[in-house]
Amino acid sequence: MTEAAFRLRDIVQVFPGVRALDGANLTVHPGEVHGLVGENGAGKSTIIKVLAGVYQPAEGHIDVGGTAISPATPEKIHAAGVRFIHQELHLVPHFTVTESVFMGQELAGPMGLATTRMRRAAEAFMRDQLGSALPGNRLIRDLSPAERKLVQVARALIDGEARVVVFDEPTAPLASEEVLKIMKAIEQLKSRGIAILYVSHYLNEITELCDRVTVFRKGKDVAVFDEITADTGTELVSAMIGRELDAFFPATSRQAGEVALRLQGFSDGQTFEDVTLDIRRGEIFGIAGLIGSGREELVDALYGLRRRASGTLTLDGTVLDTQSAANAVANGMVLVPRDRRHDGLVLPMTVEENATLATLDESSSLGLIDRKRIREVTQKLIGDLDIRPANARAVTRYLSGGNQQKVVLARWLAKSAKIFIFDEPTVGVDVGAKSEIYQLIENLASEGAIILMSSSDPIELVGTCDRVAVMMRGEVRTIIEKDALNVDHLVAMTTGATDMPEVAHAG
Amino acid sequence: MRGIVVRFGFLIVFALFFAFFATWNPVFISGNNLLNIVEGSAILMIIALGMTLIVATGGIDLSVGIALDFGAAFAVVAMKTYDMGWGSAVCAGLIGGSLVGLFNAALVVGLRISPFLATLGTFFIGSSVQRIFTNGGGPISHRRMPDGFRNIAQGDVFGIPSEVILAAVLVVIYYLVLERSVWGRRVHAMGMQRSASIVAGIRVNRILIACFVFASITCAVGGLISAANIRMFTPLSGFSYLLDAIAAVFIGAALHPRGRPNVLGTVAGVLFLGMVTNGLNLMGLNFNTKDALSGIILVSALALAVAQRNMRNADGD
Amino acid sequence: MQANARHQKHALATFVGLLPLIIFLALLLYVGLNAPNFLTFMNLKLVLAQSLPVVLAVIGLSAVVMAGGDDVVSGGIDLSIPATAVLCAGIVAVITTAGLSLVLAAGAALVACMLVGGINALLVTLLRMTPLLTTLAMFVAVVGINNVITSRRRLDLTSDAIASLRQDFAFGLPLGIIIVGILVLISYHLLHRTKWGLNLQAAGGSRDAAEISGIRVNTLVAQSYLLAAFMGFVTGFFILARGNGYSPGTEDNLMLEMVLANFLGAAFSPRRVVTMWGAVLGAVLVAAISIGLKTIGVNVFWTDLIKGALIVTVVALSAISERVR
Amino acid sequence: DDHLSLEGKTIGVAVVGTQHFWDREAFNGATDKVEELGGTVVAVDGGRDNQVHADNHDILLNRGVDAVISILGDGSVEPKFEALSAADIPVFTVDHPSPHSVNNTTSDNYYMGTTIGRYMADAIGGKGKVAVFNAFENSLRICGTRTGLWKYVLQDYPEIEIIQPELAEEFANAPEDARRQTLDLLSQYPEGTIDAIHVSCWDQPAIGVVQALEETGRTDIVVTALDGGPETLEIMAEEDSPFVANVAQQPRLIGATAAENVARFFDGETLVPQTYVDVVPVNGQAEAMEAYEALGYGSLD
Ligand SMILES: Nc1ncnc2c1ncn2[C@@H]1O[C@H](COP(=O)(O)OP(=O)(O)OP(=O)(O)O)[C@@H](O)[C@H]1O
Ligand SMILES: Nc1ncnc2c1ncn2[C@@H]1O[C@H](COP(=O)(O)OP(=O)(O)OP(=O)(O)O)[C@@H](O)[C@H]1O
Ligand SMILES: [Mg+2]
Ligand SMILES: [Mg+2]
Repeated sequence: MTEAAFRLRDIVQVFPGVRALDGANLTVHPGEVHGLVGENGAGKSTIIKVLAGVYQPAEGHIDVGGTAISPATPEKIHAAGVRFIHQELHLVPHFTVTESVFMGQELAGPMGLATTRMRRAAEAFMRDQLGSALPGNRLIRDLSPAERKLVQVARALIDGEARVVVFDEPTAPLASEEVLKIMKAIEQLKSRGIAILYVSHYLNEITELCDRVTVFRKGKDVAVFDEITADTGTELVSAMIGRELDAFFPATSRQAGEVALRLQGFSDGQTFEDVTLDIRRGEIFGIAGLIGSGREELVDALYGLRRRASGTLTLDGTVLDTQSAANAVANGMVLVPRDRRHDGLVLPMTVEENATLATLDESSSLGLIDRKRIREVTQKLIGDLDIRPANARAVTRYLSGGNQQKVVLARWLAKSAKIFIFDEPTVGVDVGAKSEIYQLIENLASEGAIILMSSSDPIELVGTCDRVAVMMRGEVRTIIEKDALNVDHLVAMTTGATDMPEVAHAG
Repeated sequence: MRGIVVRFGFLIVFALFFAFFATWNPVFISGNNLLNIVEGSAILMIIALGMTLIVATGGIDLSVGIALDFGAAFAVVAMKTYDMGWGSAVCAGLIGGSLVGLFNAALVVGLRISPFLATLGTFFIGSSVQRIFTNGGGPISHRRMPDGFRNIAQGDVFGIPSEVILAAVLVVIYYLVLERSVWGRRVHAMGMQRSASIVAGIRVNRILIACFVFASITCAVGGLISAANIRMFTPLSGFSYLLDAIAAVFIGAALHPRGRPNVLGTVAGVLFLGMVTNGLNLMGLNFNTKDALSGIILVSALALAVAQRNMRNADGD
Repeated sequence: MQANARHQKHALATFVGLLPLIIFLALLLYVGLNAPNFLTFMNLKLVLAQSLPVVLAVIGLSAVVMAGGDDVVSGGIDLSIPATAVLCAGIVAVITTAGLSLVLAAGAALVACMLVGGINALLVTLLRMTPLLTTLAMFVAVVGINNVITSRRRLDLTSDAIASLRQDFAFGLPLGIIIVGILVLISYHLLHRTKWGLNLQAAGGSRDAAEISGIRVNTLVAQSYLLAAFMGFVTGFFILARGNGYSPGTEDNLMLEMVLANFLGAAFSPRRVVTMWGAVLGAVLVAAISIGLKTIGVNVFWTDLIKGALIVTVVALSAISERVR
Repeated sequence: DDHLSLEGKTIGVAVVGTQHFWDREAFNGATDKVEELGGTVVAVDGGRDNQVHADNHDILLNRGVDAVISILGDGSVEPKFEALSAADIPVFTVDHPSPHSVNNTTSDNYYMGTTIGRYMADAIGGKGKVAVFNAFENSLRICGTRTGLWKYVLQDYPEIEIIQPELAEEFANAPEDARRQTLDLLSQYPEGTIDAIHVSCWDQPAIGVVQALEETGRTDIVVTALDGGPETLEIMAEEDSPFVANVAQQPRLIGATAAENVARFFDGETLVPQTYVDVVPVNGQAEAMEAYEALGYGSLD
């Protein structure tokens, strides 16, 4: 084999209280798509940041294209042709597409910035390489998540110097049809001999896309797979979590009860129209739909985050006021939002403060917080949900994504709500934790809760839901019953494919 | 060594200054003078409490001085022009202050103007209203105000001046409300991440309105004390507390392990400022030198408080 | 159909977005129609001449805000610019009054001002102190030091070179206006038309995004404070020229006007962010309105009320236009 | 003077600030009188910033007024006066002598300074320690005159010692600030070691000083100040007030006189460079009561 595109050896990275990397190795060859998988908190993002020169590891060696780089600084790494597409949509909201693509690598002419040249180049790159006709003067804050992701990709690649490109969970914020765009871009890079490191919790993406895969667990590389087929998935999972995952989706013998929650004539006058749904007690009711189908907006309107133009919501025949989120919560309806870093958590606050934010009244007397009781409640939640680290005083900003999601769940479990809305509940969550979250949702349903699950992941919907409503262009197209629910059918319905394959095998 | 600095850094500075002033002029540590410091800090303490609340909501309030002025003006006018008893005058003052908070809330919550610009607007408007009302800024003197009202500032309980007691009571209330109560926890959550607080079911607008009104009423208490102290209302006098109040709140935030504005930190900040002012007064320096020194001390003390926090966080405490 | 609706909405947003500017201009027109000599070339010169110190200060302030982010509490701000300005004015006045050369005076003032900027930069970048607090404390300290240097005396101008900023004319315009005009153009180019300027804006727009793009955020932030200190230094000379010498106590007013102009400027910019040109426009418009109100003889006790109401209206409109979008 | 009129004239009135009693009264006196005489007022206020005050004259110049009354200010107004004179707009100053001014209406600041010096020295029996509030001696000319002459008189009393350093006052919140500083001062100088506190340029801070003395029961210390606004005269008129001497001015009359001088000028009269308006020395409680009524502030029962 030729020289490795880059090689990280025996890396140790310590944060206060955590050995995030504990002698980790990672080698990626030119022209391959190399997968990196692992549980939340296994150290994937950290090793990427070590490679990027963001962190200076306590021990270890970094070489790129056969030459050792020590110490690794962002400049040297960049000069060596390594590019990063970070997980967060790190962009300046009030910058234009052009400005964002050329951020930090602006083209200058004799009279300062070469604005027209940059704009032409950005537009051409977006169009030709990424298949997206974005105008160069659009502001980032007016773009969809997928468009922003593409801007990030363009930023990494536009100088044509990239030899290694690192994608940290690029598809997490994207709907399935948008994932294709990213996949296409990656295929193209690969064909140009560029090495790619691909981090994702979507194992199907990994098995489809990757040539080799490294598995991380607890800060170490525990396995490297050189042959990847569709069947490697289960092996990857057991390497990741250190045991067999017996059933990814929970088994159920649950019977849904009477219709309890009724949405009638919901519309916001803009993005969705006349949505009417009947949801049973003890049922997990899915909502599918592409970006722009009105699915997200419906969820927001249901929870009072978005003004609704018309529509009523009734629970067991009585009208339920959810015109504001506070009213919704007061009436026993809770939301696990899709954007946990903005809407789910108060990031600077601790696990304890976040987990008990909605239930403070129950642990207080005379309006004063009973700190002992709060601590007990939190410890129990941490135990129940296996939140790691099991430290009530840990600041949530520094938790890994999956654990952050669990803290949001913990808050609402403590609340003993009647109606749960899960919006993309497992984005960025590792398989083990995903499975746990599904089990939790299943348990809630068994206890008679009413559950709405909005998701862009068809596998998840098929695996957990009893019925799924498919939205398209602001309307509910159809409601798929349990026995007709399978991934192909669901995908066909959400994308509006005309020929409906008559497949019957369950997801 | 490093450990000591990390744990007690600001406290050490506080103590060093204390010792320095005491050595320079023994009068500094006389009971009488220490009481002076505390008493002299009472109004600033009260204003800084209001400011702490607003900074905890993620904003800032440039109109605290206006609320103080309104509190004093309404109370003095109530007594002088309308012959009200001192109890009613106190109520009038508090209502006057609350008007400022309501106006701020209308701008911030109703019109969604950022607190900085909204309260700057309130500052301009409130200043102008005072000048219009007093024909350019003339003080409204009321030498023969009822004793009850005078006692707000001039009375004492077991030798402790009533303004100190008032400030202490407010400190306790603010501590309980902001640091110990459910409501205070919600205020902090909203200040740190508004969108997440909304999703968590917190009625952020209601809280924000309450905070602005509560803060301005608190500042009006400062106005009452000020009016009782000098037996008159001096227009535009509240402005002089603004910068010190901001400084005190941010010193306090710097002292907090997570950098949050907090009541005890604010108390420490106010007392530090009060001690430095008093100590420099007693040092017998030229007033220009004194001003320069107090500024330099402020910068250095802040730098130290922040450095201490940085070190502590780096140590993962 | 839908496209049409979106188009209409866009047009509405654009209109509401322009309202802040429209309101200002309408008010100016009203003043112009009611005040003798307001809409004249002479008066334009007057407006410009009176706004010079604020324009200069606000160039520095807007650079700091662009580099640090426009959240007043946690973002970038430099309240110490007026203090550096009076420090420069004070040092130059004291040294020239003592009969020493202007070059020496300017050199000393430059060193002092850049020292202030350097300390700001250090405290904000290395210690990660809140800029609001840091620069506020520096303001107090520097004004204090300046009062020691000048003993709060009024010092009459002895330098003709400085007076010429006010008195001399070139191309029919006062020299001061021409010089500031050139400085505005240079700063505009620097802040809005170069890589450095764009990176500066990126740093303030999203620190994380800038950092992962390989932009040295701390360096840029530090540079913005140095630039601000330098603008404070330049402002000092214009303060001396304007007042025909050094008068104590000009810093408070300058601070208020500078902050006002800077954040009003954001209401004029299409992206609703602080920009250097918006801030300069804000400074000139605020000066024009102030002069206008004085010219039509508005009761002096009412002027702050009108100013306050104007800020609130303009900013509210800008907030509303954001929601309409 | 019945024939005086400003009918059809537009008069610019520039005042440096209106926070202080004196400035405000002079300003109100001038504007009221101009209007009484049938003129139109264009008023500008410097907000206590001498440079803004100076700049305001440009606005009056550009606006094209017939005459300007300029109240207070420092050296920064001189070039503006020059420009106004060059445009044939006569300038009348109040408490600001200037070569470019047609006439300056003022109190006799020299007389004020010496009078209060003598009154204070008498009040403490010609000897003792005196603290002084003095922040503007260097920056404001009138304060320099008043303070300088007060000190000059005290040179005749070798047994009077001025406590160093001098105290500084704050503009916006003068009484409360002075109160605090006095409390600090008193804890440093115990009973019997300080005899008088003088406020050397005006008297707003004196209100806080008296307050501090009353609070601490140190009413043996005497207080003196200048200006004699209604608030301070009221305090002086109280039984056993420590506030013993003052020199009251008539700022409203000064402003009005300046306005009348403008009218006289347009009437063709020749004006003397300085018009002095009488001051009213106030020594002790009885005189304070008299002065309060004589100056038209109402009556004290
Ligand atoms: N800046 C930090 N401070 C403290 N701890 C950190 C920091 N960054 C990461 N960690 C910890 O290091 C560990 C590894 O985190 P890392 O983000 O690399 O995990 P990951 O594999 O990317 O997880 P995920 O799948 O959730 O993205 C976690 O326990 C995390 O809490
Ligand atoms: N502002 C920050 N300062 C320091 N460390 C941070 C900060 N933000 C995130 N981290 C750490 O960096 C790591 C990466 O965080 P990130 O938000 O990318 O989520 P993640 O760990 O990749 O989780 P997931 O991808 O599963 O959502 C986390 O482990 C977190 O502890
Ligand atoms: Mg990660
Ligand atoms: Mg991740």
